[in-house]
Amino acid sequence: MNAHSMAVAGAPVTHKGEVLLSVESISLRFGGVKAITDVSFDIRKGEVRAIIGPNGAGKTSMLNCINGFYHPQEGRITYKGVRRDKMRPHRAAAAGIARTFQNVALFKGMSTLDNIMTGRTLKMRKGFFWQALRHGPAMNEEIEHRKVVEDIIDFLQIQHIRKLPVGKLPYGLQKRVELGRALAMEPELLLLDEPMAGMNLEEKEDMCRFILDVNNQFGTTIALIEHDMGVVMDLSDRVVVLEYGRKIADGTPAEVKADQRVIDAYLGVAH
Amino acid sequence: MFYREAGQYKTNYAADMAVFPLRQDRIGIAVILAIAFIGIPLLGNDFFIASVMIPFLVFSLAAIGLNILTGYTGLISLGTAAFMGVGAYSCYKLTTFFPGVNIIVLILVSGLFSAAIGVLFGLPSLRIKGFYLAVATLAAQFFLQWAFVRIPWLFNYNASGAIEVPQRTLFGLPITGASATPETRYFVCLGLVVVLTWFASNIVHGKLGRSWMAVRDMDIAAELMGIKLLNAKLTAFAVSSYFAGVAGAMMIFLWYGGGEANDVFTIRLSFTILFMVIIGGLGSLIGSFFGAAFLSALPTALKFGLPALGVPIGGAAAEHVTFMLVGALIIIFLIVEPHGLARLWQIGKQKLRTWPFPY
Amino acid sequence: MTKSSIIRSVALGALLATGAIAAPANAQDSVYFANNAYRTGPFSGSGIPIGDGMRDYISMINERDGGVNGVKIVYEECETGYDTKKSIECYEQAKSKNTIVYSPWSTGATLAAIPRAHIDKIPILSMAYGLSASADGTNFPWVFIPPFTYWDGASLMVKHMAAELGGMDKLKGKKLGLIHLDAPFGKEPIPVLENLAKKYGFELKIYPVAAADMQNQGSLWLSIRRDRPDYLYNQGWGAMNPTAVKEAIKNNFPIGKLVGVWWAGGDDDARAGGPEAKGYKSLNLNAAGQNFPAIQDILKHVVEKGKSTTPKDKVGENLYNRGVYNSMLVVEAIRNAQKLTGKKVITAEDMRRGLESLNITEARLKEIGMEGFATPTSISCTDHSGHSKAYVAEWDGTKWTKPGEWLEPLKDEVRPLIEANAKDYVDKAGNWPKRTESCEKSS
Amino acid sequence: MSDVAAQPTPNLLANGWIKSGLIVLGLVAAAIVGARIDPTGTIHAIFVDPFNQMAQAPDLLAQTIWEGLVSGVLYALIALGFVLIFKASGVFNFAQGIMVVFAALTLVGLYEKGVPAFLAVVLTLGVMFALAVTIERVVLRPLVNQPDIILFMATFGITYFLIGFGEAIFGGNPKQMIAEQLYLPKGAIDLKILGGIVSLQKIDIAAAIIASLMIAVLALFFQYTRIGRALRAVADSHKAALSVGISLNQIWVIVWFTAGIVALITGIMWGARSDVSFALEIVALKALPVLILGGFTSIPGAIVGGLIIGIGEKLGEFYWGPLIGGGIESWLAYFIALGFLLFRPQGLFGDKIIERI
Repeated sequence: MNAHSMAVAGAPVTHKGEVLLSVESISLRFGGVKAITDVSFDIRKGEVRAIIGPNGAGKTSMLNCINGFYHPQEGRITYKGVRRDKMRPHRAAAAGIARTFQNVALFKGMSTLDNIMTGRTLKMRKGFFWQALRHGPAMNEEIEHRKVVEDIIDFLQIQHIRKLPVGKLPYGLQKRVELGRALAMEPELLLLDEPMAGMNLEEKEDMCRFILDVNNQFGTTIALIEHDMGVVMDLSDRVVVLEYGRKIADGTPAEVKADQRVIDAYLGVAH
Repeated sequence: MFYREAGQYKTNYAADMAVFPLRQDRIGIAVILAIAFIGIPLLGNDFFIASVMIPFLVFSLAAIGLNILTGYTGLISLGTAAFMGVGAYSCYKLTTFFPGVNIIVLILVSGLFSAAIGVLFGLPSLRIKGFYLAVATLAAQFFLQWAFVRIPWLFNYNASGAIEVPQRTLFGLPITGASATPETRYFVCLGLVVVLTWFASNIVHGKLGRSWMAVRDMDIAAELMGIKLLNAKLTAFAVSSYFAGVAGAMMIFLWYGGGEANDVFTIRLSFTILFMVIIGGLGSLIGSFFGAAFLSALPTALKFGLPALGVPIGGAAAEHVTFMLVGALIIIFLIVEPHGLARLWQIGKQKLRTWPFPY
Repeated sequence: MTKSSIIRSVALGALLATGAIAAPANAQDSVYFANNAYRTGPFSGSGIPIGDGMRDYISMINERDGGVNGVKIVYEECETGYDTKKSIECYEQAKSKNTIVYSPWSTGATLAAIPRAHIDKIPILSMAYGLSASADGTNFPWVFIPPFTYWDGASLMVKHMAAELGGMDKLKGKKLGLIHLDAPFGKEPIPVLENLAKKYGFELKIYPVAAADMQNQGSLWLSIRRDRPDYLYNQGWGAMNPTAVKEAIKNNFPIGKLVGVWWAGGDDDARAGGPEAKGYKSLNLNAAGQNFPAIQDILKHVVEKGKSTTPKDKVGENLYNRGVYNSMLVVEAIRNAQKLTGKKVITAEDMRRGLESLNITEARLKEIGMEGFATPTSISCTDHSGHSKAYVAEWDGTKWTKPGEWLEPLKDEVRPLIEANAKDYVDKAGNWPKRTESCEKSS
Repeated sequence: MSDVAAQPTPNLLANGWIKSGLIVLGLVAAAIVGARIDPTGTIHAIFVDPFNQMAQAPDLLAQTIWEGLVSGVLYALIALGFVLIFKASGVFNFAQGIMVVFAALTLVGLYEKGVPAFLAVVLTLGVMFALAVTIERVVLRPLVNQPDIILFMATFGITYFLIGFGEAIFGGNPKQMIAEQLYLPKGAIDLKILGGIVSLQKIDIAAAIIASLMIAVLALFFQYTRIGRALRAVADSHKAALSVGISLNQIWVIVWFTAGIVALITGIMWGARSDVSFALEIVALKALPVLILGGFTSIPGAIVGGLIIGIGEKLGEFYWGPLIGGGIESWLAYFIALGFLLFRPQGLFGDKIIERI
């Protein structure tokens, strides 16, 4: 990581304490199926917050609520002190929430470079006619953002696949590109949905390193869903545990690990 | 052997982001432009220029338009012909209202009307997708076609319902109307197509192009990246319809030279352009040219080329063969190479790159 | 072959193998005649018999007489599928092969070709179709529209209606419906009918049929049922016509009051209605049937020798004979041009002169074995149509018959409209070439 | 789509209905107010006059509805062919319209060659079977697992191929359907009711009956035969079907053949009303708005959708068409469908679509 990316990341590392996002007793239903029932928790600035739970616990639905893809029927979500439970996803993005997906959701027909460039969309301001000319201001803007993207590519060590279409990349690399795309948005809150699923040990270690680097160097707040308990315990500052759409525990990794309900419901089953 | 990028180093991002980063490609484009601007007018006879090259250029532009919508943004449209019609009729009205303004300006402006109508019919794309959207675009096709016949204001209350293309000049040279030679009309078409293709290429390589492709590949993820779906889809409709509209205006003013316009912009034409895009390659500008060349020249070649080569084929039989061939080719391309002629071209270039030592 | 022409051929051949590389030079003793045909597409039902008739008459002249005064006619069809785009291509092809006359065979194709033909100096023969205003020879020296225009047809319809009602004064308060294909062809009669409706005090109701709904006329006929017009004039084409006949029967519209334009008089159009179509009428410019020496010659020299694809029983059908009539005009114009110029192999410009002074008399019709097949027609320098007579043909359940006399169109009504429209056309086109061609004395 | 929650979301559904209800109410209110204010103007012409006409000539209204009903049945028949194929193979078969023309042309063509009428029907069925096998071998099998849109476009290819092939063999001119030879009734029943005459064509009645019978037979076939159950299994999940040992290829052949049979029957009925010609192919596109209304997977949806479109466009054309120059039939169906789509994107009978990521 060089000095330039630091400048891009902008925000200096803040103390972990201020509440960035809070979720208050939200419930989400699909028809008769209850996905989330009365869940409350908060995410503080600069922390790594893990959401864990068995399959079908409502973890992904929770992330979907946070970035506005689903709208919970009850409860409220407050982000940076503003209530926003009916927000469209692109507004969430504009507010600084970025996201990766459980099953990689890259733009398969585009190159790595273009995928990460899409992350810069919100930062690019030049209008349609400049774009059509692709000279002067529009070109300068493209180059400026290309530099940022190249830094992210360096950071994630994916220089060699820069111009390849992502659809044909191996899974581990796709996950990395997806992280790059989210980082390109310079988010304040980064939601990672199982960033290490389906990876081998080496890839997992790389990915852990990237997540920690992002958190440490850019001060990005991270909420992640992960199944690998070792990873969760190592990475996260606090953990919230869901089961069948309800919250059953919330606290530091050590506290959660010791919670009897969690052991019964989750750890006991999983391992 | 000759097609190698070895030794060509990019020293800045601008060079790397050029549309044609390879020197050989740039030379290739220069050669193609030289042939188009000098070779063809010099060597081609009137029939070749008027019945092969001008239609090819018009269809290329329309195919680029549809490719922006279907290939780049993933929205399927069966109403391209209607949007072309909007361009043609707007251009006709504009020539009536502004007889003094240069016709090339009017052709370019008429695309804006088409873009506006395109946006209007693109609005449902926010709620509906895929086949459903295809049907919505059929509504545009049939409604606009109806309007071209039923709103007599559009064709200046002409008794035959026909568009009459007046003579207009550029630097004293007639470029529309009957006394415009095929060569002049060809040059105007070529100029418009080259400039607009350059714009299209810039757009698809920039922010907007990336947003479109993002919407195409994974609209949900695109929205979570901060791309407004409505904006992306509507700009795609607008730009696509603009190209279609200009192509339509060119079709009537520079190719047909007037006449019965409402039976031109039929659903059949919409299909033909869709096929050009499929066969040429979805999401590829160069593919649009390949597709247009292939599908506009194929019937002509079968109908006039085969008899000239001594193969006895009746006009009707050639027509039937064209239909069957086009149908079969669509299926074959979808099976063998869903990315169309454009991909074959890339594969060819790749082969050339490693030739003669593939390893 | 010179070096440059070699380069030229190779370069073009490499670009695309079209037939346009070099137009085949006309042999010394033949003239080239390009005819647009549409044997495919939704209008092929009408296009096939017409194409057959045109081709067979020319073949007959070539077979029987060895051509016109020894000059063979090289007849070539260009398939359009009734599609304007393809017809433009066909025009370019015809031009590159130096056709002596261009036969567009659709109103759309005619409209597209008219401006070009005046620059390229190729005569257009649009026989009873195309732009009505082009009957004005002063402004359209290169377009010919014998024996009459759609506007004449519309006036004939009104005349027929008056005749059945018992006089022009009986038209007052009556209702005439116009069913038309929603395209330039279909809309042609509207201005004349509107004028006549105003003049004679009858009401005009217009029922347009979109090309896509040609076979789906249900609600249109409901409107007809509601409006109860006394007569219906059908300016239809292709699959629209049999559907209209069927719907008329279905909706209990008196079939004898349904009159088609001459293009709605196909045998297949009427046959679709079954026995109840007996009494269906259509304007006509040629007689149907095989009982004409010319048609017999076609049978003898062409069809029976296996030199045509036309089935024998289709020879003499109404639209087939229409094609024969069109070819007859071409042949007679060639003959006339030969006479005027003294040349045997004529050019397009000679052909224009031949057409402009074409005068087909009763005697001439008899000579060529077409007595009673059509009425005399003469074209003049100013009148490129002739506004000749037509008759109202009636379907007797199996064939078209001629129950009445030849009727003359209301030329006084039509002609001013033609001149006004021609002027308007020329004004709007801007820089329309002024007529420089001198007038022929009628021969 | 298959893992969509079974029940539709009740509140959203209610929302859609409430919304449309409010709009209708608003329109009615506007009409009443408008008619009061301005008894001869535009509002009167749009909202009052057509209903006056309906009341004054109920026989014409009945006739219009009947005409709409009949064309609705024919649209529904084409839509049925689409639905069968879509259900079983997920292919949106654009070629259904041309299959109708092709089947009818084959039948008439064979008859013209001297084959007795009923033998010609059997032979045509054979041709449709061969077509189904060919499509499965040449088009579907190589394209298995491709995105839906690719398969959709492949059916364009089939359409164009069949147009060229059909015209090359049978010629492009319209042909008369051999209705009499197939013992289809002719003539009309004129009912003297409602102060006028309502004329019902016997062929139309026959079409309605045959269509109903066919739907009943199809329902029984799906419900009670082994193949039918297999087809339903495929519709639910391709994997599930494979796991119970059903060959997907066979299923496809069967379902395309069934669609071919439907096409033949449609072709006969339609051909008996007007002629058999390629112009029918454009009319067949009207089945698409029908599908939007009814949903792509629902047989009852196809029927109800067909009837709504058929009656809607006839009423629209007859009573409101003259206000804007007539001929609105060519696009009205698409607008009706679009209007519905904006309220219920999944169609009348479709399941609520929940997007997942």
